[in-house]
Amino acid sequence: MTSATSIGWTRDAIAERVAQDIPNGSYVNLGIGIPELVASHVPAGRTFIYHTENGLLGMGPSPAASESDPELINAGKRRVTMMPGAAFFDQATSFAMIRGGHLDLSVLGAFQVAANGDLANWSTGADDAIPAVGGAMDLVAGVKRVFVMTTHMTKEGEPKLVQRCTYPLTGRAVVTRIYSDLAVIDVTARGFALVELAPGITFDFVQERTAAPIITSHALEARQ
Amino acid sequence: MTSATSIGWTRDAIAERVAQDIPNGSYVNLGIGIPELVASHVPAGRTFIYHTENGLLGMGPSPAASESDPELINAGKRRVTMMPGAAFFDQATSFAMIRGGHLDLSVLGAFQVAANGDLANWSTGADDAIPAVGGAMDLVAGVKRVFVMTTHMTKEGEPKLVQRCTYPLTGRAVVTRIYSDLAVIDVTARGFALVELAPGITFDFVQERTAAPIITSHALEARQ
Amino acid sequence: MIDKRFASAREAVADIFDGATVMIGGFGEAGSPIELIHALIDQGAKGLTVVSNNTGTGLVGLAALLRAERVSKIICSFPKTAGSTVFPDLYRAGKIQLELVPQGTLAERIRAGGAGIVAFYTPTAVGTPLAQGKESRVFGDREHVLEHGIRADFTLIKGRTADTHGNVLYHRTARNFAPMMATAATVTIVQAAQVVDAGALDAEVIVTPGIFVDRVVHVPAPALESALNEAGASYP
Amino acid sequence: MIDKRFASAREAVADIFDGATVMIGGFGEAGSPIELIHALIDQGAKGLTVVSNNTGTGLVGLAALLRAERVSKIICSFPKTAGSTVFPDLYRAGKIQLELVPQGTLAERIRAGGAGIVAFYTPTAVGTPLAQGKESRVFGDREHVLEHGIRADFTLIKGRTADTHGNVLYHRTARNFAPMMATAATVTIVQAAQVVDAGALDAEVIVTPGIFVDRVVHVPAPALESALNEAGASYP
Repeated sequence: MTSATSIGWTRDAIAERVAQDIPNGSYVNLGIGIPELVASHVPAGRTFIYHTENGLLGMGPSPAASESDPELINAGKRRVTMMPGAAFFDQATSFAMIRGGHLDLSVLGAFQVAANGDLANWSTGADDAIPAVGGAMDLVAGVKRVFVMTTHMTKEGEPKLVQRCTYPLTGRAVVTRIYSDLAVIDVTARGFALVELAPGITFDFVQERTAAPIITSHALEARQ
Repeated sequence: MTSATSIGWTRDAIAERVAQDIPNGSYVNLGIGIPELVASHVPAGRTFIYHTENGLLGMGPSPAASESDPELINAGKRRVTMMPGAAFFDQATSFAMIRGGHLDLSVLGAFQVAANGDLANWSTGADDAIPAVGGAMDLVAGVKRVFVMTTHMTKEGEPKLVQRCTYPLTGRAVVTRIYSDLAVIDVTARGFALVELAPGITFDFVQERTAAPIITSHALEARQ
Repeated sequence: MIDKRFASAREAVADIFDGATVMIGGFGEAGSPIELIHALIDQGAKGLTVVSNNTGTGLVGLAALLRAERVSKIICSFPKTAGSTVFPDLYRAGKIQLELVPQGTLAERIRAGGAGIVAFYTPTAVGTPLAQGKESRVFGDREHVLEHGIRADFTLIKGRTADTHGNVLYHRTARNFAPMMATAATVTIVQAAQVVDAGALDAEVIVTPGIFVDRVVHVPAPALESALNEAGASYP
Repeated sequence: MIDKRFASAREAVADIFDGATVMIGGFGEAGSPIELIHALIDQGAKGLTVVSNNTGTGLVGLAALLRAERVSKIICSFPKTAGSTVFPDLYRAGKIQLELVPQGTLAERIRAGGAGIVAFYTPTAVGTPLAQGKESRVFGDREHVLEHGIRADFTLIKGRTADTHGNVLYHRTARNFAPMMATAATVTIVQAAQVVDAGALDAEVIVTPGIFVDRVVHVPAPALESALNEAGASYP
């Protein structure tokens, strides 16, 4: 989201909206980048426990300089802290948590999300790109619910919500719900379905920027 | 071995003979029963580290009453102690040690051993028997070398070393060497091969009590 | 605020339903969650499938659950410990099904179930009666048998110390199957001799991270099978 | 008497041969065994296959090993960390092969290799380019891909504390791949900041039991990639 995008939700407002949908006590994995903002918007009275796939459950925020430890890092290789009740473990155990369905939620960024829930978020498939996948494919295959948090369009103005992904997939039919700067949209058996519009944003405005039909009858049910 | 068997090696003498063949620093799993005697005959200057598959590496001997802990037991469910350098771990890790080929040696009892190394030591196949296998099949499938320590014949006078096992198998072609009260016998590509006779025992005496041919040309090489 | 404590074993096992699959920790008496098992006997669920390495001894704990005829099937590696009479009698009478699994394969199947690994190939049991009827396949020059992950509705285990987030430490060889079983059930219930606040345990030494645990019950002085049996106890 | 200590990193890596497969612990700089890697650079083995989650940063550690063109292939989940230029240049120049593996599948393949599990079925990567050419199979209503265990000739890892029997404790998120890699190599070499006598560590908290470790090297003040890079270091 560039500063030029002054309409719709800000990044922090999206994060706040995502956080509202996470129940107390959830075990959550936040993808690197914009999803990390969710941790700054936990609603009062709720506790989320953050998992970072490099081997820590109970991850806390960035450290004060005095507590900074180059071997206490998150999956983005940034230094973090640990919360009371935290536990360290190896990679096999960490991905047993992921693959075994023990995490309640993963919030990830996206290059593209398709109307059937397919997600592309690891490679643009460009010829000169260095392929790198990390834990993305494991997360989408194993975590109970996968939320996508993203700008509605690319910097170049292309829709990210599409009928069918053209970039290489991270996983098939894995995304549950999308939180963009313009709207909250569910992935349903009938395709994209509107849950909520950002303030001042109209349905037509969102549909014009989405490369697949969005159904609206779903909105009321989903909000209840 | 009953007290009536006054010829050949005693149980302790067999155990001593087995222990001679175990290099210093070996990781060893001793089967329940007669193989446990090996731990009482470790040659001077050697240290063996004992693995018990219920989750302890560095198992020590039976405890003094004051140290007895009902939750510090061996695979035979008898109370044991731990040695300096011991470690506790779960069953998945314990059998990763076994199946992954990390243990140097397993010493097991036998109902029958065949000339091709097949072992039967978990079930007589009797109709009214309660089937129970424990870790026997894992041990023979995974440990680098499997020694059998046994009386040469059953209490009923039947040979235990046979051409082909009639009891249900524990594993196929898994036994490396057999230590009986009468002899030490290797399992080779050509079948049973004599390594050593117990004091006062002749080759013919052993062959008569063995239901498969024993070759002798192997003996000199094996002793070197 | 996260607090997984339940006030009693009774409340912790209240929703175990008829026909449920229940994993029960322990190797012999070491790690056997006797108080949770006794609460399950009181609770009355029947037609259970139990996954446990042994079948209990005497007339308490797991043996008592079997004796009450609540278990229709057991998945087990060694059902005939010395002092075990309940299971043999039921088995000979055709009142219980047995799925016999090599101990390491049992451990790995439970771990696989908890880790989202649906099936794996192992060399254990190839060429034996326990591989009969199972798919096998040669990798390299060696035959392997296909084994499937196991999952359960509930797991009952015994810890030494647990915290309010469900992190668990075990006592010596009582650890055995508990860490894998904790991962492989929809609802994992831990009885612990000591229960502490989150933050009281060193994050480096936790054996079972709290994500795998749903309910923690404080059982300060857990009974031991051998002591109950020496005293001639039977349950209920 | 068992004592797995080696006097130096140089001696501990002396027998790594041309064409060997070498697992190297670490997730980014956390857990990277820099002194062992530098000793391997000095030692000169080439044509290596390296298994490691990343490819190093700057001109030290793993990146320096790659830059010295000793590695013909890397099995890796994320070869393009910020600050990583050596691998991208070699890769674009066609001087190194890459086998890209999802991080959890990489961890599980290493664990499987160490645990004697020849192959397993996982749902990860189904429907993606990383499943292309791999066997797949439907269990229940879900497709799974067949993945194979990985073993190595040598493993190089970094511990916080080791004892003379090879038991190892790690430091925080430096643990990452080390416990699995320790199990999956013919020869496992640990550098540890602290080395103590057998018996000094609590048997309940050991992460890697000594059976998985062959050589222990005392490296009292291990370097960190970030500190070396900030100082503009390059190796050799």
